[in-house]
Amino acid sequence: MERRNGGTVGRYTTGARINHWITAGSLVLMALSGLALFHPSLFFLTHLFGGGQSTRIIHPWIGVVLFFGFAGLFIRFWAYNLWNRDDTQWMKQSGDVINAREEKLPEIGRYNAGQKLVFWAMTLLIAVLFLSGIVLWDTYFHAYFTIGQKRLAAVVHAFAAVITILVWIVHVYAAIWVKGTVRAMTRGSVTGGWAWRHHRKWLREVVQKR
Amino acid sequence: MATLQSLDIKRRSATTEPPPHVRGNAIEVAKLIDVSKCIGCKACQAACLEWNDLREEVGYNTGVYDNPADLSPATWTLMRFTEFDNKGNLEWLIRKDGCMHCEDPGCLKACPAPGAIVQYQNGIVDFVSENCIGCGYCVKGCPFNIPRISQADNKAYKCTLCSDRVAVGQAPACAKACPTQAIYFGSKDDMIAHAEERIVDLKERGYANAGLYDPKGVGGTHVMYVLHHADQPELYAGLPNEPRISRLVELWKGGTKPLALAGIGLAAVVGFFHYIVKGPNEVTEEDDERADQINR
Amino acid sequence: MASLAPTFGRGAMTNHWNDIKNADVILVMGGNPAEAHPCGFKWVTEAKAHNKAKLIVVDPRFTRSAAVSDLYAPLRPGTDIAFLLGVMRHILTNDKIHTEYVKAFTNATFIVREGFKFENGLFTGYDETKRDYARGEWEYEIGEDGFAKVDPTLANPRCVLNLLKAHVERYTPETVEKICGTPKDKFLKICEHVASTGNGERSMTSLYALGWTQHSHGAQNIRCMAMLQLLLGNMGVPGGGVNALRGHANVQGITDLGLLTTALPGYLALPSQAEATYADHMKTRRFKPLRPGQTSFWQNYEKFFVSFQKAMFGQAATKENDWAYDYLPKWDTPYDVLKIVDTMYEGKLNGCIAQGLNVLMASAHKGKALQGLAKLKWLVVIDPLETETARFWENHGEFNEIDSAKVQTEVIQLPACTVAEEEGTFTNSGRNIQWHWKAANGAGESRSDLEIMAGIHTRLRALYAKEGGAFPDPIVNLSWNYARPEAPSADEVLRELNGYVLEDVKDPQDPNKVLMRAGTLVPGFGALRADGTTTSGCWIYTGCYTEAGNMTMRRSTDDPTGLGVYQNWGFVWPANRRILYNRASADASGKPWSTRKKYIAWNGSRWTGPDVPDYGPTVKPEASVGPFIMNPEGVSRLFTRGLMRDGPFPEHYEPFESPVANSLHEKVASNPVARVFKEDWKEFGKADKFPYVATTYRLTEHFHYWTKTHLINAILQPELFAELPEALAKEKGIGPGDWVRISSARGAIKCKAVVTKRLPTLTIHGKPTHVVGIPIHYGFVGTARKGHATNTLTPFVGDANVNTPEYKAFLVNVEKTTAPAGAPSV
Amino acid sequence: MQLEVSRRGFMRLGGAALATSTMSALGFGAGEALAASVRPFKLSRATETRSTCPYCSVSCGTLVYSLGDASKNARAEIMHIEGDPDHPVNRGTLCPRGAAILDFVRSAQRLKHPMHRAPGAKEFKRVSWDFALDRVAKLMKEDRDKNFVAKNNDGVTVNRWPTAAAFTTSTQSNEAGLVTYKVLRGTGIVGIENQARI
Repeated sequence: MERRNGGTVGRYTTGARINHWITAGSLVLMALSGLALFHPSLFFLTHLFGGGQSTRIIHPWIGVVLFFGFAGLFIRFWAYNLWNRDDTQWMKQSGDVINAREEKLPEIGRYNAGQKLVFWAMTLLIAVLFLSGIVLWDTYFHAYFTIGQKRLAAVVHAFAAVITILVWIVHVYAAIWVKGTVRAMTRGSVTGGWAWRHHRKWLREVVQKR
Repeated sequence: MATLQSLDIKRRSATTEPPPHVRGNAIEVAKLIDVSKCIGCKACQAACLEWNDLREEVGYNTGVYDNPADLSPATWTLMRFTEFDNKGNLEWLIRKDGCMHCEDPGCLKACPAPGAIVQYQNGIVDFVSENCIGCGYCVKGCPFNIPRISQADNKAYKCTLCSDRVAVGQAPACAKACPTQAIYFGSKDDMIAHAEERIVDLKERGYANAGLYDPKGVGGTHVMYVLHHADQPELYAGLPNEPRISRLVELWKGGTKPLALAGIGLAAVVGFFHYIVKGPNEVTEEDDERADQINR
Repeated sequence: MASLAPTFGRGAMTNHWNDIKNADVILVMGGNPAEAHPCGFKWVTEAKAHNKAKLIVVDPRFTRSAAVSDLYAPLRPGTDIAFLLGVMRHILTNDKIHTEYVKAFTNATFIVREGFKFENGLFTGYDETKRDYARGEWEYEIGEDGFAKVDPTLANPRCVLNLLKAHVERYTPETVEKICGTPKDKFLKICEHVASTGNGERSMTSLYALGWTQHSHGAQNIRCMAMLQLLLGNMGVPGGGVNALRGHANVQGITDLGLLTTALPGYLALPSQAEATYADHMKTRRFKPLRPGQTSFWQNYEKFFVSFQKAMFGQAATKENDWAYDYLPKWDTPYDVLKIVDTMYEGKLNGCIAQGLNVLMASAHKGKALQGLAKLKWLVVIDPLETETARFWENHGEFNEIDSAKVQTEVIQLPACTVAEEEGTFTNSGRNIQWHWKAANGAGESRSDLEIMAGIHTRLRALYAKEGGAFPDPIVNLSWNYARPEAPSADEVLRELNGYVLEDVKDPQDPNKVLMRAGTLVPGFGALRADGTTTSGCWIYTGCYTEAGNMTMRRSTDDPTGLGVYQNWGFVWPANRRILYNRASADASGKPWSTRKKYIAWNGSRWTGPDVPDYGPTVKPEASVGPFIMNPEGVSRLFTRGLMRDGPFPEHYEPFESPVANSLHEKVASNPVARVFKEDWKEFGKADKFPYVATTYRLTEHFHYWTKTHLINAILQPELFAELPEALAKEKGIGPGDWVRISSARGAIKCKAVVTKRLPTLTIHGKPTHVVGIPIHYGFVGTARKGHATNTLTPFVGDANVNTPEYKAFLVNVEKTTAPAGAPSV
Repeated sequence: MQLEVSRRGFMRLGGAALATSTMSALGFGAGEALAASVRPFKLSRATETRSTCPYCSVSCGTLVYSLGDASKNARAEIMHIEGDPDHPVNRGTLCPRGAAILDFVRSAQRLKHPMHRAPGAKEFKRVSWDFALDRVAKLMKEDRDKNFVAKNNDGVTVNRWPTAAAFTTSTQSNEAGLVTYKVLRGTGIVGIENQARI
């Protein structure tokens, strides 16, 4: 039926995929609604959410979804994202990474160092965004924090958000650049070739376990 | 009536394009609050409530004369009473609190909603409710802790300096009502000149540190105070000494924004060109074959 | 008021609001104008700003007036007389009086009868059983010429001035400090400021209000200031005067109109039962001059009386029936608020009309008022608002304990409209009669007071015309010539107040010459006549509506001299004179005392100035006619003869509830002639149970018991509180906002505590004495938080001269407590 | 200030204006932007009446603004009250009571209709003016006829009605005051009191 492609390897369960896309969707919506309020030239984005007031109302609630969504991903994947010696080596050869000279890189397990960095960055950033967001969520919490704390929270929230977006860009670009990646999250499986090329150690582990 | 030529806009929140400003010769107005003449009668509060159609719920006595207890969406001005024992001589310092109409308004700087906060050529800083999204950033931007968000409609409210009256050549309701001319309204220049006369009088009466409160940290204000103890503004229910827009707010609302957007844009562009230059990272046939060998 | 007339001749604010700006020293004592009269207080701030004036405030509390003062001193409530006699002593012993003025324009030189004495706290003639004086000896020596004897050299020890010096000698600064608790250094500093105006160059104004009147010796508080101002020469000059800052919008007008138990309009007297006939009444009203050539304006009494009777009874008042003298009721005793409430309480009153006066809240000793109201057969309440008086029969828990079902009083509420919904005139404190126009119809079915009273009268009249009854004559003959009898217009009534000519008045020299045509409005009170050819509802108001038009509508803002006279704004009684006794602004020869204080002066042929001279306009200075034209002496009175019930000089008496004995004369502690009803003697508290001095007052955010129904005012000051000195609060463990129970011998209230440095702990007779302050304003009806009536606490004793209750000084106890059981508000 | 212009512009320029608004929807420019933010001055054509403050005896001049132009079909409703700048005493100022007269006129406790409470009743009942005034006159006459004292014990004609008293208001006009005086004194009441004393 299909061309020889090294068969397929299951990478994400249905639950993980749903979890991811909820998180991804809410992150995108967070970025859009947050950017709308971040810079005047992007205020037009509030129209996507029904106007300024509703953007202001919706944004933190999506944040809650994002937080719990990501918490699910964290529980699922934290163990795969522990750092090891190969990751350090991988990082040292970032030039080879960018130039797609994967053959020169050590064999990679389920996640490479870049993915792990994205994971941990998101973990940290989303926690920070969530906490600073609570401080800024006047509708429910205005009485619990001083104006000074809120000002600090606002700065932290903005910085964290911008970094989050940057990390997100890296994440998305990597998925686009590395062909065959997206299907992991759409179909749940990757081709054997893809796994061989990018996550050889993981492929071996998967095969061994059979 | 909706368009009032007398009030051209000087600054507008969250707006990238400058408003028309050819007609920039408007008279800057100011309200001078002479604390040394204030009897704390609250006529200004009553006039403000009456003119602006504000009525909040009847509160309680909390052991002080300050009523309501704080500024609120329906209390735009408030007398704050302080009993000060000045070396055995009791002084009852009574300050009318409310929006200072800063020349460099922290609220406007912080506001993310285009046109929700405007500053007119005459210096009045006004909240435009229909544009307000209720985020409360103005509260964080204000060095004087003035704006309040309504729980009823999630809009920010504060003193408008009766922009509707000033627009048609009338004084603000509070200034008009004040029985002892403790509130005086006119051009900012005239108010400063009048304040100087008052300060001379106060010095003659033994207040060596009498002075004008027109803090430079916010570019001066369009609501100024004559204080008997200008060296200690904090005495007057915590009037800030040398207020300025918080550095955090400046950081948040200053250079960060374009830099951040540029950074995001740059990241996208870099990615794009990386793709163009390097092409996609594709799985080779060899990869497939090698995979086949073990994956079957 | 009851001390100004005996001193100067007229009982009214002598100067006016705008004139305050001309003062160099402003003494605020017995009042708190910044809170009670903020817009009038503006002219105090103007005097400070533009005249470099010094503001002195003497008050038990550090008030909002004190907040902007140059000098503040505390004193114990009820000790103002000791303070002021101390000031008088200071200026007399330091020779700071304005001697030339005092000699020329006061009765300082008059010689008093030998029989007059003051010993052990009592003046000559005291009768303990009657609690009254026989005042016959309180008189001048009368010479063979029938005039009072004077000694212009002041050598005679019986001269008024010398008697006064002897009288005040006891009030040393130390005595003042001991009685009042005012620190000596502050007292002396105030004396110096006051003394600085005892010359023609500078002037002091006195602003007072109910802080002086509401005492058992209220009238004498004011007397002190009147005397002080005379000694300083501050009467009749710009920026001077004794200025009663009156409470209600038209309290001056209603007083002028004599809506008081024993008065007729224009300060005429309602005859008493001792004056059986018209001739009896007139006998005591002749006011023969006591010095040669004096005006003694009250000699014209009969003209005003007859003109009033014509306004009252029209054609039914004839010379034959002594101008319907018998139509007027003859009083047995004055029925002031305390007497009326006491009569109710005794069950001797059946019906009561409460027009806009919320007596349940406003009377002293609310408990007694409540029981009194419940004994009425009917009560008519005329008011724009719901009041506690109208709803006295409703049970509001501890705020108003009563069994509704047992109250057999029939109550009728008649809705009145507000000022903005009617037209007519008000007379302000400065005697200015000003017209107001109608902006809208009354809310709902409300009607103007004018229409409501007319409605009652027309129906009563119809009933009497139809059925007859007890002495219907004064009702069916009441002059009622209005175009719409059930709804007279304000314009018609103002014309009636001014007065008009009933029959052509002919020149006595030439009967063909008509001086005044029938039907024309009289131009001034000089035109009123005792022969029934003129009518005037209130003689002092004549000139307010003449053939030239309605003078009260005048709105000229011209003030050419810049002295704030505004001669053509409204109409000021009498005869549009803005400053009373203004002839005294010039010396005996007619020259102004100084250029700074120039006002009315003699220009060689007439008296000129920015105001209407309060004097014959062409009377030459050489004629030695005194400037106090109402007084038979022609001068003002430092010694009031028998005109005040409690003495021709003021004397310090303790309030009826006092923490200390009267150190000047222990046997006569409080005012010996103040009226106390038998039952009420039992209800005075002693310092052992009620150790703290209390005083009651108004707040600037509220007006009596009305504004608690107004949302904005309720927001601005929502709830009843009491102000406690920090030391007392500490002693009792009371913090700001805690609930406290305040009790007096008559009842108890609960309210919030405001702990403050502004209420003093004074040292009285060497002992620390806490002063507690309790605002009025709250009740069980309204938009503000429901509160107890402050007058639950106040004592049922009145001033000796005018029976004003002693709201300002009494004793209480204070305890910490919990919130009262609330009930839904009306 | 720009709203009027941009509205007309929209009509006239059609497509151009549409383009502009699309631009602004995309966040470029300030199209909708400079809409009026100032509340229209509410008194422009309200009827102005000169009155006097009902509270203390400073007797400040007030300007009472009411809805409508006094035409037959517009019921004047008081909407705002402020100080009369011409008045020599208050010069346009008002105190916290005077500045809130509107809430007096419109008070929730405003008495709007004659009310009657029968002896022992638990509440007031609304009645007509005719009923109320007739009832007052009847009650007065009954008591006066019963208790009127024509002569005292000494035989002096005193013609007084001792069982009734009246507390009168100091916030009525002088005109109402004279009429009140005439009506009450005409019945022979001695117990007439007013707020002057307290």
